[in-house]
Amino acid sequence: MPVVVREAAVPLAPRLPLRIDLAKPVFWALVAVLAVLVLLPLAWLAYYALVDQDGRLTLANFTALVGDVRMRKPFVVAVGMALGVGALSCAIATPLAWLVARTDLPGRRFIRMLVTASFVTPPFLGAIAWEILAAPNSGLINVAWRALTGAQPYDALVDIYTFTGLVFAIACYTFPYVFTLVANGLDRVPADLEDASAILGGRGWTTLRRVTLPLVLPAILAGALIAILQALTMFGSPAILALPAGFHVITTKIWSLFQYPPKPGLAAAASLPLLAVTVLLLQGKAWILGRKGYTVLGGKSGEPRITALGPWKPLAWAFVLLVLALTVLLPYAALLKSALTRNGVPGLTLHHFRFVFFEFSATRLAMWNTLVLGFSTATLGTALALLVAYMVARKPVRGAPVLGMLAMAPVAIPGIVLGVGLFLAYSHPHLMLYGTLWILLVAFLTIEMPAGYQQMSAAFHGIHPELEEASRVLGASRLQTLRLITAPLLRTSVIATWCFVFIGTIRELSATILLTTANTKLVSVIIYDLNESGDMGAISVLGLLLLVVSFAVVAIANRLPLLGGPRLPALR
Amino acid sequence: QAPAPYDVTPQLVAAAQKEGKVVWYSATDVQVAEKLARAFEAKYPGIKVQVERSGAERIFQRINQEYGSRIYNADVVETSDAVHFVHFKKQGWLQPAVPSDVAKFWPREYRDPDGQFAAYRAHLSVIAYNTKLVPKDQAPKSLADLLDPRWSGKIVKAHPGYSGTIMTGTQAISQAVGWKFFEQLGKQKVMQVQSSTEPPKKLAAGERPVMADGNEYNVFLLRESGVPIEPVYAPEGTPLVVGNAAILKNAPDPNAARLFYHFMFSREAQQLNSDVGGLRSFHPEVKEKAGRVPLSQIKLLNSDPAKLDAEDIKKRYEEYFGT
Amino acid sequence: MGFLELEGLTKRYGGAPVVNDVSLSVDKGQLVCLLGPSGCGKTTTLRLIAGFVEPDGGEIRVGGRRVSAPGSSEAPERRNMSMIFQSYALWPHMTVFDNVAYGLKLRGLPRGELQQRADTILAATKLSQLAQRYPGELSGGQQQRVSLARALVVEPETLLLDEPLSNLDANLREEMRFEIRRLHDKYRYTTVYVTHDQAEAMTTADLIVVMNQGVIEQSGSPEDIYQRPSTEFVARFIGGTNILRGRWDGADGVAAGNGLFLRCGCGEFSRAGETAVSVRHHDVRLSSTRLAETNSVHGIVARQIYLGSHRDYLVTLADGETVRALAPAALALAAGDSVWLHFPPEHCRALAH
Amino acid sequence: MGFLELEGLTKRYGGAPVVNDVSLSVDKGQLVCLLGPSGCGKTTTLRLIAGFVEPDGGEIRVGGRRVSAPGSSEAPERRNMSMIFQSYALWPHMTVFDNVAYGLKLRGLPRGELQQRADTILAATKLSQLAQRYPGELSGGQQQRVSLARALVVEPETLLLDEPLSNLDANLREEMRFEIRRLHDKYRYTTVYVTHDQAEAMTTADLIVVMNQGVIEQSGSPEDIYQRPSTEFVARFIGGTNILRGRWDGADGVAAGNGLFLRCGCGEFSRAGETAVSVRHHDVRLSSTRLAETNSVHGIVARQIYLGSHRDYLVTLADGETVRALAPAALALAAGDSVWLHFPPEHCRALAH
Ligand SMILES: Nc1ncnc2c1ncn2[C@@H]1O[C@H](COP(=O)(O)OP(=O)(O)OP(=O)(O)O)[C@@H](O)[C@H]1O
Ligand SMILES: Nc1ncnc2c1ncn2[C@@H]1O[C@H](COP(=O)(O)OP(=O)(O)OP(=O)(O)O)[C@@H](O)[C@H]1O
Ligand SMILES: [Mg+2]
Ligand SMILES: [Mg+2]
Repeated sequence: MPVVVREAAVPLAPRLPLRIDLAKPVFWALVAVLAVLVLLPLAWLAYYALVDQDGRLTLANFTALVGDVRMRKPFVVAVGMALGVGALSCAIATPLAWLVARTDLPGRRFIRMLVTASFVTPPFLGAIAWEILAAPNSGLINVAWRALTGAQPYDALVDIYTFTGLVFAIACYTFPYVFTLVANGLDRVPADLEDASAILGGRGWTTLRRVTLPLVLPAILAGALIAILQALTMFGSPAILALPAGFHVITTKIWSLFQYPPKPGLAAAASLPLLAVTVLLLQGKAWILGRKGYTVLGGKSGEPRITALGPWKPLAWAFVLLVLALTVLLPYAALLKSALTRNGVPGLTLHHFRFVFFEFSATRLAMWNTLVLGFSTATLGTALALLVAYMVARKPVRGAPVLGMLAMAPVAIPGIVLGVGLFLAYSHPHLMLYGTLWILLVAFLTIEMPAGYQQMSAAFHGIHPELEEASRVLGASRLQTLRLITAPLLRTSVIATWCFVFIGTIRELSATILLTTANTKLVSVIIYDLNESGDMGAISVLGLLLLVVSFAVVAIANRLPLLGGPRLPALR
Repeated sequence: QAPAPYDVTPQLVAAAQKEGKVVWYSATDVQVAEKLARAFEAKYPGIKVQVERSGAERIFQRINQEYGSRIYNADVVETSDAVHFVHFKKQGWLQPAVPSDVAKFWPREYRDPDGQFAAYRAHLSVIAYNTKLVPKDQAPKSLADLLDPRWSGKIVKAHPGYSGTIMTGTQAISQAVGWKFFEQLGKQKVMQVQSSTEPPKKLAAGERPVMADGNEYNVFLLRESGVPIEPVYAPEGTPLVVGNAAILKNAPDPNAARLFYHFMFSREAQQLNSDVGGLRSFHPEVKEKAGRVPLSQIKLLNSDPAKLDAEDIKKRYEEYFGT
Repeated sequence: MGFLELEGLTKRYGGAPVVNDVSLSVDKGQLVCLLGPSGCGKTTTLRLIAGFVEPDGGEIRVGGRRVSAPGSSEAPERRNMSMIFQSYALWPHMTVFDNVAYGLKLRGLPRGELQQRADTILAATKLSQLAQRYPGELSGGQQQRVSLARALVVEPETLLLDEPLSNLDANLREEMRFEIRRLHDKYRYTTVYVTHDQAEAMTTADLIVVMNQGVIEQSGSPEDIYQRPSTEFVARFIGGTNILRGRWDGADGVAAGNGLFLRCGCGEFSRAGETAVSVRHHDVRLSSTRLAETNSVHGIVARQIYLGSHRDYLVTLADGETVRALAPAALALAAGDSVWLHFPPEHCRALAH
Repeated sequence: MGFLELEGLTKRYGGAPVVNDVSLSVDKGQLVCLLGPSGCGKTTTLRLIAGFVEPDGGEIRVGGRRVSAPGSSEAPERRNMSMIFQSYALWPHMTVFDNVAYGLKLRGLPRGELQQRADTILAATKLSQLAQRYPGELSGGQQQRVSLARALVVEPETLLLDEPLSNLDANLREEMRFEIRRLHDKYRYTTVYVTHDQAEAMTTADLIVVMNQGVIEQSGSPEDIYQRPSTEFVARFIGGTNILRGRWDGADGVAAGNGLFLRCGCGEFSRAGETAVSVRHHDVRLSSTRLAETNSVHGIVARQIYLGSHRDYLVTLADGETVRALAPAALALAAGDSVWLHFPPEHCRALAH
């Protein structure tokens, strides 16, 4: 019998780095990490809220909370303010994102970076800048207006010390969340879907309204959610603007609970309703998105279409300029002015620069610490957010959605309260992180987790799971797929998240202030301390320094040939 | 009972130099605190002063946190809110020590009978106005003047919920002239700011022409840098705010702490506080800068921190001012 | 025992079963075609095999090892399979070459061999020119070929193809079909091939599985399925067929109305009720005169379409029923012409179901 | 003058022309099929007509009005066209119903009529059950039908179809093809239909346009194209054909080697060099004996494939050349059998190009 020799078919089995499926271990690792980051401080807060000084269980804090209108009213005001901020952020950011992502507006890349970088302004510094600009009497805008129109002294064109003023001043520093999310989402809407509308007779506007924007709805909602919750838990701006305006928001109220005699229990209890609001908002978002699909980057790829603005270009530019002027140019001009002048004294001076760079001993260390923490938090935080968002979006393990809840939870806790929780959690004799940079790293990871997670999770809405499946069936593990396929496809979002976490870290204040010590000083903290001693000039110099540094970092991050380089359908 | 006063001895200096550093939690203005630290380091080489400068409430909170968690970082603590030391003392966190200068010069009411702390500095909460916006003759002269309708919408003041200075001041004024004053001031459309450092800055910026309360030393510092601003000492009295200092019981550098604590009350340190920081001192040998009204010519309103009912003050304040 | 075995496989979406108690055994090296109407669950079955979805019931075994069962499924990357997606699922951020070489890189091939293997498959799929393009710069058919090349190049143990040739022209489709079969034979993959093209299935498959609404209607060799469809559905679905209904006369005849009496050469009669008789379009003979007593009926040409090699006739019988017939292109009748239809008994198949 | 006119239309990507000087005139109400191999520029041509891309040269006129020219193109939404995309381009955030009703909403139809029209088209495409699903919850073929329904429902002036039926099974494809033709005739659209399926083109088109590498090779009626291909490319592309090459004898014969002398019934001979003779697969006769002196040659069966209605033979001639032949299913020869091939002169077509 003849022997048939088949051509040797060497089986090319995929080489897996590990023989076990990593999904479960990674899931549990993430649960552990998030539990440490989030649950530990939260548990301490719950403990504080529920246990009185003698160690007995009590509901006194909650009854005090509910029973006192001085606590209830700030809460209502804060919710109103936050919703206002959310709406205003969307109203500014969505058109801007569209202009930058989907039109032929010149200088789009630059505008993008500028917006991200503008975000570096610590909100309280922004509020200060807006005081300089729009305080009713001394505000530069009002002064100029009076000079131009001859209006009476004490007449004001704009007054930042009002509810609307506050909403505006906060929105200036939260709209980048929405902007970046929406711009990245728009990058991923393929032209096909818009073409299909156009050919059926949908005008540009109709197509935008009925097809393009609904497709980035997850991004808009995620951005709005973050903006609303940030506003709700923000302390700096309301502390500066709400008080002169004559009302409290919940955070300023909570802050005053920390004053002598401190009532941490009540403060902890007061932040729990914010957690409830967060859960409600998350639920609302899930409900709006519903069963609808948003996965637009399928396998049959098309590229996003660029709309020619034509005669609308000047108008578009005017809008962009207005937004940039209000959020970046004017505030920083104000800061520049106060960096170069002395309060109430005419003439220019470099005194503040000299003071900050050469005389003030803390600057160098603080700058170094800030950068170290910024880089490490951004890198770790982005990786963590990517993993968590992946888990939640693809549900490889039952119970994965829990991770999303965990990752979102910190957003509800005002920074200052969180700071206390973190301090309690990490200054245990057995776990003494206080006084090291580690506790700050942990704090920043916790604080930045929600925003990072929302960014990544919205981005996942745009990636069709089949693109990942195609990789896995060829033998790539989940993590390899995440690294080789998903992350590069999400490149803009990953970079944006990195920048956001970086910047968030740089500008974070409220929790940080409780956790820094002499050796772990940060720029934001020294800015705050300088503010207490009234050194506006030095503050402005530091603010400008932060702006320059983060702008440089953002610019570099956007150009790194990381993650497969800039060549992507999404990016041109 | 207070321990015996102590002086600087070569042994103390040697022991302190062995420890090599002292950690000072301070609420004094950075520039002042840093200068003081440099002066100490110059005088006692080999001992580094680590200045942990923060707001008074922050420091209070930190000490609470740290001692609550058995973390002992601080050697010497100093805040501008006298209430804090009542609390520290009650907790038993302070180490009794009486520098010789304190024993010699300090009036009884400005030091702890048990020698646990003493008034390191003091400042006033004053009325002030912008001399460019308000001519001297039209300026308010007293607390009562502030209630004149012509100041409606033109006054700035700080908030007792955010500032220990203002808390103390509010207590003192309410005891001196009654709550009625605040009730009426509340109708003057007052601009509220947080910290007692801010009203002078608002005056300087021209945002409001008159301030109802705020730090005197900020007024001094601004005026000396050329800002047209002038303090007013009301005939009803001006609240005095005392800032205490103390050595902490579990100080990691006990000798350096004693040495530094002693230095803080010395004439040269107190003079520096006055010159650079515009602070008031209880050291009789300290000379006020020219142009400053000496303490002896001002009617002071003292307050008793032990009797302070912050809750009540905040509640009434919110009632009258809305926040 | 087969290499790839599905047993009682069930998958539900929102309660409704989409794959319903499917059992199938495929031997190593066999090429199975899954055929069925749109939405019958073909893609879902493939996705179950690949491990992207977990079954709600039943299990899948590969080489005797259980890889899928409710609650415990092996990850897709451990199954040494390869798949073509109906949507192609090309990675837009990689060039054609990188897309194709991806699987090889994962397998740690040395640079040179990787290059050479990728080049070979790109040449076979006629994509060599386009290696440095991005998927967004390709035509639909080119994208589909990239997807094909990507799946074939890794020489998997099991190959899953979901309509891999639907966007190619006839010539290219034939070439690619041969290429698939050639590689399949060379490396002895076990292949599951979903297609809607019967000719493709008939020419390529060792085993054809006809699905309908989530269940397997019939499985067998191409000849089996074509010549001995066991249900009306299969008969209709595979190769055009006319179904004529009538009462069984107890022997081998069926009275089908219109005066048509059909002798049936094969099949099974249903004892009660009507029996369906299936006659393929191309087995119907047309002539202008009556050719025989039985199996003949008169009709009117309703329309005819020229197909190049044939003409496709639609003929209306007396009671309005219609019969489709494929006649040689030479036989040209116009609509309205009278015609006799003849159904050769050997091509009349009685269907009980 | 035609309704839809392309004149000298050119489009380049990165320098290389993808559509190259294409001129075409389509009358109102005509259905044109664009046929051509993968990547030849069909989709690009459609996108040019729709206005998604601007030509680099030439122009497009609709109803005499210029709608596209380099530098000045009317927006797609003003062209009253409708299109099916090769990628479907369904809106994932809208239900099937909303996808389909979108175009009607834009046209401001009253609620009732909108509902009724959408329901009608959904029924015609067999999607009524799925109206409330989202595209992500549909199978590939179902998605394609939604895309079809969405394009058809708006009754446009011009309908552009890019492989609208590629993911459907044969029966459904035929039904949908009839539906498209029915609507086309009813509303007198002008339709441009891209397909890779020749049967589809032959049965549906009024005019077939064969493209190759961006240029039009030939256009004409289905019969024209099939029976009188003007180039070897067209002959090969439309319907399987064998090309035999040889020298012209000056009259009507070609000496094609292997002792085969072909009399050709039609076509054009090339005076210089070799003449190609095209004989369709299904026109080749197989027999075990020699039937005639000319047009006959001996060969060995290399393989045969059962296709149900036919068998597909590959026969090797003496010099190794191969000939494909479609024979009735009844004629069963095994690989290795000896066979005589007969090429009827009336089906031998000489091709000069
Ligand atoms: N953006 C682009 N950049 C470069 N080349 C492109 C681009 N888009 C299309 N092409 C090329 O243009 C040619 C024509 O593409 P087109 O999509 O028109 O082909 P097609 O005839 O529709 O093919 P198929 O039948 O495969 O869909 C192809 O070779 C394709 O690679
Ligand atoms: N996510 C889902 N939710 C609900 N139903 C679904 C979902 N995915 C698929 N289905 C339904 O399951 C059925 C089977 O889908 P499947 O994709 O397996 O069909 P198919 O046989 O591949 O069809 P086609 O030939 O059209 O691609 C379809 O009716 C489809 O509508
Ligand atoms: Mg399918
Ligand atoms: Mg195409």
